[in-house]
Amino acid sequence: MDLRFTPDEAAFRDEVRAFIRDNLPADIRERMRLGYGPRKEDTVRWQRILNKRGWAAISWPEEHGGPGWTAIQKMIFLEENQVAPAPELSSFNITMLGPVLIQFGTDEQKKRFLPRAANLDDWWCQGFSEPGAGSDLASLKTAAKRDGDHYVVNGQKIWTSTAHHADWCFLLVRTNPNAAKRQEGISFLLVDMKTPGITVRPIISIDGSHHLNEVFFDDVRVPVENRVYEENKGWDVAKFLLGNERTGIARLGKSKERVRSAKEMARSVREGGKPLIEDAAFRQRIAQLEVDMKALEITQYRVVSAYDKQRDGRPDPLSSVLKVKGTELLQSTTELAMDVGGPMSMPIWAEELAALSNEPDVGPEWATQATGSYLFLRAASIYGGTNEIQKNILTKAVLRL
Amino acid sequence: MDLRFTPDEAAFRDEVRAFIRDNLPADIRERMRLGYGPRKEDTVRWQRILNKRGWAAISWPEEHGGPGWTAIQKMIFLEENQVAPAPELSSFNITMLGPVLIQFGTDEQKKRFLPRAANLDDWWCQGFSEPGAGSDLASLKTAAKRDGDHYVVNGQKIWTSTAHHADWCFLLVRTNPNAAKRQEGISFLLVDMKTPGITVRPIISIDGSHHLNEVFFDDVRVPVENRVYEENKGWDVAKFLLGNERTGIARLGKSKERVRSAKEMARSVREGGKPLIEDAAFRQRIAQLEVDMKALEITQYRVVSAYDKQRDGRPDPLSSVLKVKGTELLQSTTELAMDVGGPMSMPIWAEELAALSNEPDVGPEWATQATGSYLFLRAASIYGGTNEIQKNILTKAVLRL
Amino acid sequence: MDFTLTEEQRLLKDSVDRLMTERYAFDQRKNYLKEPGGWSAALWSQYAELGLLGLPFAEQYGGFGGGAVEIMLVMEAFGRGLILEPFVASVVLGGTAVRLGGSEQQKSRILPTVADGSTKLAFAHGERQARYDVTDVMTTARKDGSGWVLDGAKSVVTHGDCADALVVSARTSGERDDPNGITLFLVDAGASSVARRGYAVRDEQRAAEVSLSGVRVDGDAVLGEIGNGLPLIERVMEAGIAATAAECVGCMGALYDMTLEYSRTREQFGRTIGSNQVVQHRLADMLMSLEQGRSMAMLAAMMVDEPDAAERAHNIAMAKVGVGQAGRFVSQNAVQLHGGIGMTEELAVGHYFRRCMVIERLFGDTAHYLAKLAVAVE
Amino acid sequence: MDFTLTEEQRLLKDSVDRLMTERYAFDQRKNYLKEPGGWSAALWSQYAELGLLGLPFAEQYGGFGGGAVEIMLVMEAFGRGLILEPFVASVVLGGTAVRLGGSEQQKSRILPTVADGSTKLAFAHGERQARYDVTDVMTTARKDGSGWVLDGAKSVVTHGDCADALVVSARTSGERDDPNGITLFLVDAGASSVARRGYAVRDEQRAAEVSLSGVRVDGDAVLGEIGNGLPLIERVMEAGIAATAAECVGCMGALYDMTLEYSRTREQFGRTIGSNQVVQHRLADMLMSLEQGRSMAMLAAMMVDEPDAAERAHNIAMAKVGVGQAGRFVSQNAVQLHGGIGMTEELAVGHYFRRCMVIERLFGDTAHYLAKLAVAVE
Repeated sequence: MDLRFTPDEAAFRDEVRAFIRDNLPADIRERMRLGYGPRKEDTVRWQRILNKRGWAAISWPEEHGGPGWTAIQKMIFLEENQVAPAPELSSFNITMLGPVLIQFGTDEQKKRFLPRAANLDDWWCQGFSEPGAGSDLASLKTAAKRDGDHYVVNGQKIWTSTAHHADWCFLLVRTNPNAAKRQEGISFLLVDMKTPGITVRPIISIDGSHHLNEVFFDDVRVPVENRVYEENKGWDVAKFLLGNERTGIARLGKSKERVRSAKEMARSVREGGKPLIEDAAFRQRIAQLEVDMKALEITQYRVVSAYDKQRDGRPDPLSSVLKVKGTELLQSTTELAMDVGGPMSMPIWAEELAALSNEPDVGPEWATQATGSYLFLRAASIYGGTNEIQKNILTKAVLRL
Repeated sequence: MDLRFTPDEAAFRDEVRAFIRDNLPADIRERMRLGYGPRKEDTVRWQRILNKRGWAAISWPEEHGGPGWTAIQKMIFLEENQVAPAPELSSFNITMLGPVLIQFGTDEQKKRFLPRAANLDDWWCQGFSEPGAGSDLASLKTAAKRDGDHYVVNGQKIWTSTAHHADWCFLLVRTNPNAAKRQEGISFLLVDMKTPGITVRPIISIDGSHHLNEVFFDDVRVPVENRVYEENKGWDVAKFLLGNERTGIARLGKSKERVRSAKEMARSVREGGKPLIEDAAFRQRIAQLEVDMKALEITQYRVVSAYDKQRDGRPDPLSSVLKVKGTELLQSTTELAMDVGGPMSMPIWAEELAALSNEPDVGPEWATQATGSYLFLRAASIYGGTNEIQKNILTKAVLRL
Repeated sequence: MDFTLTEEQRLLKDSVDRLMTERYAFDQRKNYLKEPGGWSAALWSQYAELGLLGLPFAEQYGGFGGGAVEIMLVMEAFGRGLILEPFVASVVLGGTAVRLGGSEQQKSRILPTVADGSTKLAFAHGERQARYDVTDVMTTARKDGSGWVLDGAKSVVTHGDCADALVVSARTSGERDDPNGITLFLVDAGASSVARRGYAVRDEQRAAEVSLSGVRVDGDAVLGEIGNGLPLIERVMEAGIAATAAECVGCMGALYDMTLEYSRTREQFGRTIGSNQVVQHRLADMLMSLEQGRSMAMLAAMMVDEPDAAERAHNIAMAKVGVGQAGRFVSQNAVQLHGGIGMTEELAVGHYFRRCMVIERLFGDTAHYLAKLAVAVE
Repeated sequence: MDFTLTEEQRLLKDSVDRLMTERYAFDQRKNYLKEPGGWSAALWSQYAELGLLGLPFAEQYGGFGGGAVEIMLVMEAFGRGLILEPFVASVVLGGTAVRLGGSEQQKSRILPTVADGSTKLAFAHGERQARYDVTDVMTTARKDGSGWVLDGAKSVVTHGDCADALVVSARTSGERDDPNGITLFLVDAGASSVARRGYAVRDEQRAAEVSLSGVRVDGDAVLGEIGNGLPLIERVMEAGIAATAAECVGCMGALYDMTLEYSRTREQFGRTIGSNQVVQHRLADMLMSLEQGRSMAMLAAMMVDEPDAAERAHNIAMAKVGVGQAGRFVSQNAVQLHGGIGMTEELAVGHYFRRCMVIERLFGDTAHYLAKLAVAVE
């Protein structure tokens, strides 16, 4: 038993860190350091740089262009990338679509979609959730009727992240409305977002950002060749996708980056007549967060290291711990960063004022953006199965109650 | 709307405070200040002093010897008594048995039992809970069979506080095992604890104290005249007793006393080379507790003041707030007091060492006893309906979910 | 001790509650946001007609002689309505500065125009470098003949963009952080040497950056004592804390009601989410927080006129902490229990959430006041 | 990074687990408590036979050359067994002091007798006035010829009543609180000038007050450097923290298992209490705390031999805080979910609860270490 990185792992971490340091474009790093989310073009640019290095398709087997990393290496890479801070890889392309095609796709589908997904030539989105369904995916109603060598899709998806950026969508549809169980009669389709009949309508989040969408399908014709796996067996594909190894689910790098940034900024603002960083209660709060991050880091090591040791396919119940504790930390650390800014964190002024005048921006962008992150990440305990549902999962899996 | 005491209320508080100051025996006060629970004789002595002043039967109507106080006055009295700190009135005698007899008892029962209950000539205990029932009272099994002008009682009660001190017990028994609903067929009996067939077996709590008991009834003969209210209607009596006005349920005076004591003791111990009272984190903890106590104090004012304004008999759902938040505070404040003592709080040495040698006691008694209080009051969120059950009650009463 | 309302107070509460129900539904509010100033001029007139804008002023100044309880009732209703108009800025903050600090002449001149809505005041005290430090004033006022010349900048001045007059703190002596040497001035917001940049805050209310470049004011622009403005500033902030505490209670009440209703109706996995015991207990926890917060808002209202400054400050700091924590707990859980839909602009819940967030940070945040209380522990 | 156990480690773990199952059932433990010393002499011999008492010592001293991982495995099992014997005092604390601070001669003389169980050590460092301040040593040692004379008193010395030899800290120079000037001595516990009063601690383990009245020791009683005992004291405490962190994980594991089992079987209102979603989620929270605590206990074990003192102290402080908080959460909720029965001496749950409570306060409590970490924030 050894919690330290092996020399190989440490060398790998140094290599990743050096590569990111030398290759992450300065403008992207600066925007992200200020707390902005990456723009579409930032994500594309960075993923292509990584792909050129062979580091984009991190969770794919080597024969399909993956780097052949262990789970520990993937974890190291993801954390270094978050801490940098650099845009995260497209999870739709890399973590979701890729493994699905590799497991279930035809050779034709693999050839056609995998290289473009790795290079972000196609931006993918996920058409799973539907209005009123929430975390209850299997209740989906969007219908696909066979018409010759096409499916005709009608229905509506919601919470579709980045659909407005997307070239393609992987979509769960109901192909047999008369199936005995709700999980049966579902199929998994790949849909070109330029197909006529698709309407994307933005959903604005409480941080003011446009990240989510509603997507409407009105007689959208999808070639049958774009179905993955058997008709009516799409739930198997979805389960595989959702149950996939969840390295990085704790997003610990992001939390670390937020604390580091908060400490840095706390030198420049005051509380009680001295720098906030010298305030006892503030330091206590940081210390507690660092304890919690350290505990989660080791728990993550334990989970991830087990991925490398045994792969019995069953998801480790500890990964629910990573999700719950990881999102709690994300929310606490973004709240911390916002609190550092104090009153300066409350305006939405960065963009608005820049548009209003030629004078230099009055607000510290980091403070404005810290609030944006805080607001945006209130969703962290909701998406991917709410934290309440994670505890239901733990209850069933471990407690057997 | 005015949160301040009226001049009359303030004068009343001063009167109570002065009376307690002048009449509480010094030895009792000193033992309680060190954190000891009152001994039986302490409680008896103090309640008789109060009774002589007309202040024992605080929740009884004047015609039965009560002082005729408003709910606000009762609240003031209870808090002053806790803060003193003085032994609390016997809740079995005063809050439970008294009102029950006044509402449901025969004239004969009132005459026989009430004056002795007020003066603690009889020490009463409550025979409600049974093994395996927990908070589910109505599942009781202790049986009483009619035999002439007696009931013959067989069964077992548990968690019977102070049964080993008690002269009398008010007891719920099942007189009709064939009733349609569990709540029917129950009767309410008054039982002399000296009746043959009663065995009291101690239950030692995790603080080492003997407070609770099991009580076994083996062919115990109880005269029918000692039944309160109608046969098989005892659940009405129990409901009345349990739903009774719960002034003082928050036990805020006790929490205040613990914080005051912790602050006082924190001057005499050190943390990081200076008095603990100067430690920033400790002060922050106190400040937070004082905020929480203040909020609960005002909530208590609101609830208690409503008792005086309207008496529609329905329990105010806010009284569940008082119970939950009050016990959380009791537990936090006793934990605080224990933490002040640090390593000195951990030994059980006060009594043990005193017995071992003639040398002066080595341990600070307040520290040892602080731990005793902390341990004993882990039960505060369990007895009287666990805090989880309080939330179920709130859910039903207010949320209607 | 008495928690009942007088007949007048009940009438006041009913009328404002009704106004909110009729005129401040969430969809109506969306339209007010689109008006030029970001709030409803029509509602503003209506507040004036109802006497709300003169609520705390004596009758001789066109007011209604209301006290802290009246403000609390109105603010709770305004919190439920999530109003956008500059009531706190003009009536509570500016109004308190003039009411408590102004000369007879100043009160007679200004308060009636605040009460009829024709003058909007704003409180321009905070500065960029100050964060929550109330004595960190670097704006200066230097004597110039019988008047003064002000230089400096004020930051995140709530409703500073629409204000007609600003109550500005400036240093007439002393260095940064010196509690002495701060003076309050009444400044015409439209003066050419006053530059304002307005913008929206996260709660959609407006604020402004204000720069003062050689702003000349007359001697009678001084509000209160020269060099001893701090106690007045503290009174103004205390009034603001009490008012926004009640507003936060209104927000929490609305959030609690919405979440309860949502839990009753929203189905998932074939049953209402409210049938989950975990959701039920969370709602019970929210209710307990709301009621504890309400108690603290009452405390703030009761204490805002307490003559003993230390006692007043201590209790109001406790109320600030209690309400701030309650507002955070209730609003975060309201979003959580709503799930994805709670994260969108479309639902009111996110808007209340953000108002609670901003209120927690007005006049200093929870950590700031908890630190003050910790220092004061005896 | 590797979390697998070696074959030897697995065998060690299995054998101690088996010993606990067979010999340390809760009812058996009750009998051990009644033995004269308050613990089982028979088990003590058995630990010696199994090599546990020499686990961390090199083979040349009769030990088995085990490291921190081995100690962790044994301590977790001991936590589940809730053992009463002086393993931590003698092997971990005393053993570490001699192992890291002793001369070749001292090690050869003492460690083999610790390993065979014939000598029991105790660590007599804390003093009544010191609370958790490690440099607050007022016991003095003054030079007397080639030896020393010790005067003072040590407080709450774990298993100090049964110890054969005490590792005593005393001031050879400097004032109270001076980090320099502290020296460790090996003192014969049976000397007439050493007075001990033994008593039970809340977890039923034994401790003693020790007074030293002109205790004369030889020059070779000095353990480690004269006047520079603090680093060695810190190593001893760190070893103690790591060991009791693992013990706490054992306690939490037992508490979690018992509570889960109780929730599955205990019926109330006609159904098992575990069918309440609130109980289910509480158990999930307990499990998460347990696993986070386990991670921190692993961190402590890994760090106890880290050569960089600052790095080691920082990580062990983090582990202390994490395990302390986890232990408190898990044990408080285990009692709560058991209800009344959890509050009684009859059930094991309250005993585990109290052991967690005591462990949180050994070598300093959570607040103490969180304060250290806060000071160190960069």
